[in-house]
Amino acid sequence: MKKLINDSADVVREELEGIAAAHADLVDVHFDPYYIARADAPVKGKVALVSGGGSGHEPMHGGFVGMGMLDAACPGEVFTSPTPDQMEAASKAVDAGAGLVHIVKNYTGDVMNFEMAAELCRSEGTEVESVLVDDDVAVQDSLYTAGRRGVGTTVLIEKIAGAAAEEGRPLKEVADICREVNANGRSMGMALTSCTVPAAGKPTFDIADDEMEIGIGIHGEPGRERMPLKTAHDIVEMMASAVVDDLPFSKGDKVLAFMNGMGGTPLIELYVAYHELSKFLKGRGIEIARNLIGSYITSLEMAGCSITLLKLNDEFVRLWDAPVKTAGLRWGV
Amino acid sequence: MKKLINDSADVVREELEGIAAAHADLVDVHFDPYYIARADAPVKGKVALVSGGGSGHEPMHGGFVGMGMLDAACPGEVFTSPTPDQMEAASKAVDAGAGLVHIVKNYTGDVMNFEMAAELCRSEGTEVESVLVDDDVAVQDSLYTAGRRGVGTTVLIEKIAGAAAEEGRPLKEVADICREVNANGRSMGMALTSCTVPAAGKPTFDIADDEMEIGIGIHGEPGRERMPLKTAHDIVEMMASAVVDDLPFSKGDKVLAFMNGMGGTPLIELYVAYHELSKFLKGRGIEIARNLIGSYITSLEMAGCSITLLKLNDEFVRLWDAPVKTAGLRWGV
Amino acid sequence: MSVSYEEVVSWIKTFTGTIADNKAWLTDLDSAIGDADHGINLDRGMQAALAKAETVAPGDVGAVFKTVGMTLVSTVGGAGGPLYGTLFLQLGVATAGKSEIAAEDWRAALAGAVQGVQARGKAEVGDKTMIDALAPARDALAQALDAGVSFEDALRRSAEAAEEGMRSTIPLVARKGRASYLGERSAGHQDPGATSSYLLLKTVADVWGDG
Amino acid sequence: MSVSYEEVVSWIKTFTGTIADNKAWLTDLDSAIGDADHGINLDRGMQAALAKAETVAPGDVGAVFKTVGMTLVSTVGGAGGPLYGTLFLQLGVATAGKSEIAAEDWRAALAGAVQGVQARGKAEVGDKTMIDALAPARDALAQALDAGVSFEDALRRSAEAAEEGMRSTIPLVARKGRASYLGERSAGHQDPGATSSYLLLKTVADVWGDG
Ligand SMILES: Nc1ncnc2c1ncn2[C@@H]1O[C@H](COP(=O)(O)OP(=O)(O)O)[C@@H](O)[C@H]1O
Ligand SMILES: Nc1ncnc2c1ncn2[C@@H]1O[C@H](COP(=O)(O)OP(=O)(O)O)[C@@H](O)[C@H]1O
Ligand SMILES: [Mg+2]
Ligand SMILES: [Mg+2]
Ligand SMILES: [Mg+2]
Ligand SMILES: [Mg+2]
Repeated sequence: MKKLINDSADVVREELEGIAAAHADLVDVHFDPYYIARADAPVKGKVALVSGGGSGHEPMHGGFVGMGMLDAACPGEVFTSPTPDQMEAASKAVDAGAGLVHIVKNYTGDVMNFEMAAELCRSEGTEVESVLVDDDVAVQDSLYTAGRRGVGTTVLIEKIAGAAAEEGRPLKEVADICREVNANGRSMGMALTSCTVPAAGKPTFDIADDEMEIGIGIHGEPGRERMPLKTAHDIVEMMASAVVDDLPFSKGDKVLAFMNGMGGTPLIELYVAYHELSKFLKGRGIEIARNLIGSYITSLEMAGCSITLLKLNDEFVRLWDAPVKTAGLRWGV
Repeated sequence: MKKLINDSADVVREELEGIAAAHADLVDVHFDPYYIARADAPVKGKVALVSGGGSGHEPMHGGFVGMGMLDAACPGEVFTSPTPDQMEAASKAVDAGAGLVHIVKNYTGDVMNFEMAAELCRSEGTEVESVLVDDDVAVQDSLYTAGRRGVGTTVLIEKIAGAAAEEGRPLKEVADICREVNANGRSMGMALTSCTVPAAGKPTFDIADDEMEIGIGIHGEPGRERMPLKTAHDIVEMMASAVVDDLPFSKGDKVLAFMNGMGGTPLIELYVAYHELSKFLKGRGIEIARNLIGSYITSLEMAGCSITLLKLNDEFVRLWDAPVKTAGLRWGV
Repeated sequence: MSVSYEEVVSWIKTFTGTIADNKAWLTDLDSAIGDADHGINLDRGMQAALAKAETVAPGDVGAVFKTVGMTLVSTVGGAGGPLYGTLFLQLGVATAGKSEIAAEDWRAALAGAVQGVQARGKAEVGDKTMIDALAPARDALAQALDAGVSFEDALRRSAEAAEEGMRSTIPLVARKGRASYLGERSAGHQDPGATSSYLLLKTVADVWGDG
Repeated sequence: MSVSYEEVVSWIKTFTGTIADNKAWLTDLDSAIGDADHGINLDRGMQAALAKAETVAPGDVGAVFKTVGMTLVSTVGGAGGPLYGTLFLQLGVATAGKSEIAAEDWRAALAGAVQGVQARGKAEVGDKTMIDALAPARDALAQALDAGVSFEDALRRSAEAAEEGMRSTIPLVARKGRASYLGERSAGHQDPGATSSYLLLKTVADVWGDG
């Protein structure tokens, strides 16, 4: 295992200390239990957005705490959803009386821990709306399974709903916007390499130099299928087709195209892949009205990418363009 | 070689097509010869900043073209400095009559090609100031050698001088600010892994799982020394000491601390390393007044980091904080 | 025979040690069909739980289980945290105020614990989860006791049923948890949670069996 | 004997082919002490240069060299581009307007080319650069011609001197170019540019030698 770390048991704490040292102007970092809160929270009269999940997905979620996005984020151990006491403490810290939205990626662990946290919050009279993100088209949904994973669309929900909350919209509306974005967003990911959970010390899976994993999530897990390594053109076509056909996105739609790196893939490759995506969508008559290119929701140092498409409407565009000031996303201010 | 690409011969062109598709609002991408120019260039009355270098360092330089930073960037092949005709064409395209600054990283190839370009521009009556960046403390300087490499400080020069040019400062002043930033900036880098030049198809160097390279540049080349892999604490202490002692930075100094990823190192590790850096500098009585954390000047997918420290004065701080709107750096607008 | 307060604490000790010894194995199983953290998480949680449990005032068995459950919930995270946390919290509810555990107490406690885990996780037998080890263990214990088998032997049969249940997960295609994302690819691998649940019931039989 | 226009073009062809054949080797040498692109860059440049050279109106040898030089400058980049570009441009200056090259023409042209490369790169013999192959080749040619050796044999000696010069770079610690960043670590490796320069002079001797 080759990482810029000290003891693997201290990675999350030391990362949080780094964030605290770097971004004191934006966030307060709490260590017992772990959570990152907006420096100016609670923000009077504003619905508070709280998210969280395992660490190893940086900048998500801690890097999205700040004006126009999240009020708090709860980091768990690497790839391990945080515990209810973290969400409860974070929720209390940022609750401004206008209610809370818990943005929960649909993983059994995240769901159950946030559920317990919401029960605790409600038992103390705080209004909590929980919204589930489940945008991963690689997973076939069904009543009898855990359903689809929450991946790339999470970033877009946090930005768009964050802007809505910043405008002073009420709890129900902010929660509905989250659900509407989730309903209009679809994603798929692939991996060229595995990643190594620091505490595990070795790659989660072995993969040959001429193979790739298609339909991965964001926890270093193998995907739906292993296949021979293909060109960027073929890879993007395969993933984008699955994404487009699932919603489906159709001719004339305006979309936000999010080309995400998994952590170990450099920008030069993401732009090559984005070129393929833009050609593919043009071919389908779908217009890219907004885009986001970079590593925003990652799996440690895994090499690979994910494609997220969000069907846009005028309100989504307006909220996407609204000012945001976080360590991970910033514009308009 | 595992990369999200098509034919390795087309990587740079396809990357540029991706940038053109993604950032038409910010830049115009030209293909014969290759250069990326500010969409609104030439900017009336403004000194034009032109930089360039091999590709594989993304977002540098193309990602830094836009309001408040560069007017144009010339991408060469991967790790190969661009050719004089590119710099000449870019210079002509953005020249607004107030003169040009060529920001040149001190590599033999970059220097000679920019030299030829400057000769061509001057022969046509354009005023050109060439500024050399040579901030890498890993290389011992001497009259008889090629001198020090230009690395991390390049990003800071492009931001700070870009803001000065945006203010309408005259050619000589903008060039002097570049030189002053270079004179007050020092860097050092390290690698955990090699990287693979697409056209070469295999890693530039082999390195064992328990080894690292210290004193690397940004072209995937081996460093000054190979040593056993150490903890983030020891690595940062070793690099930061070299950087601090070289200028030297001393007690009471205010600095901009730039913790840069080499392309394959995820943010979680950079924050762990930044935590170590902040502790180290506190110990030396040096205050971090500004910081930048992320992968901004890279070596393809190399895993590793570099530390750049810039001694700040009030003007540098003001110019650093000034609005910037590029694909790679954005704030204040 | 019934299980004393000391034996309960010594089981928590043994289970903690067993999870520590099998941390790598559980994590490897989770690498194949999950995210390579089950052993790491459960080990972190049980270390913390044991430390807390040792500070509980002697006497109340239920209080020990509750403390373990609360600690797991607040230190493990992931799916394992709420599920094992609920399991121990329910053991605590069923044994609240008791100074020792008789066979019938354990039958009721285990039944409540399994019910709690199913209420949280909505998994059925055959979904390739810890339920595949827990439910058969609960049933085998009940059958044995109904058949008048001694508590010691009933615990042994319960552990054997858990082991079978653990093995039974190998061919299954997961319908719950992270492994379900793999679809068909999840078949052919033993479920990590079912494995840790087997270790739980095995250590119960080992420690209380020679009580 | 003197070298005809056709022989000049056929040398450019052969040199281009030789660089293509040795592309991987030159790049490997550059991996050890540089950035793994020397062979790739020179190959890209010579392919383009050859294509351009074949479009030049027959007759003027200098025009061929100038075209190759200009094309290298605008297609190679890195250190290799300006340096080899300058080398060919200077060959062109010295042979401008000539329809063939006599021994003395080549002596002057090679001298001018080496001088041009040194003016650009400021390297001296011993800095571990292409100059370590070029300068000895220039001197050996001059000595041979002074000693009345035939043009063919003088070209051969010039190539042999280049080969020795190339070998002489192995123990050197680089003072110029990318390899200088490695300090002591650059010793023990043959310089890629000196190697490509040797190939240049070797192909000259091979093609013109049997002229
Ligand atoms: N809905 C569920 N009901 C019961 N057990 C479950 C459920 N989902 C997952 N599990 C169990 O949890 C185990 C994984 O635990 P762990 O790795 O700690 O959590 P995570 O999957 O969040 O990383 C699985 O092997 C499975 O036995
Ligand atoms: N200042 C110089 N003078 C002469 N030759 C040089 C100089 N600097 C570098 N070289 C030659 O250039 C070669 C490297 O060329 P190349 O790899 O194409 O350029 P780069 O180093 O920019 O990648 C070196 O092997 C060396 O022979
Ligand atoms: Mg997990
Ligand atoms: Mg190069
Ligand atoms: Mg797991
Ligand atoms: Mg080179």
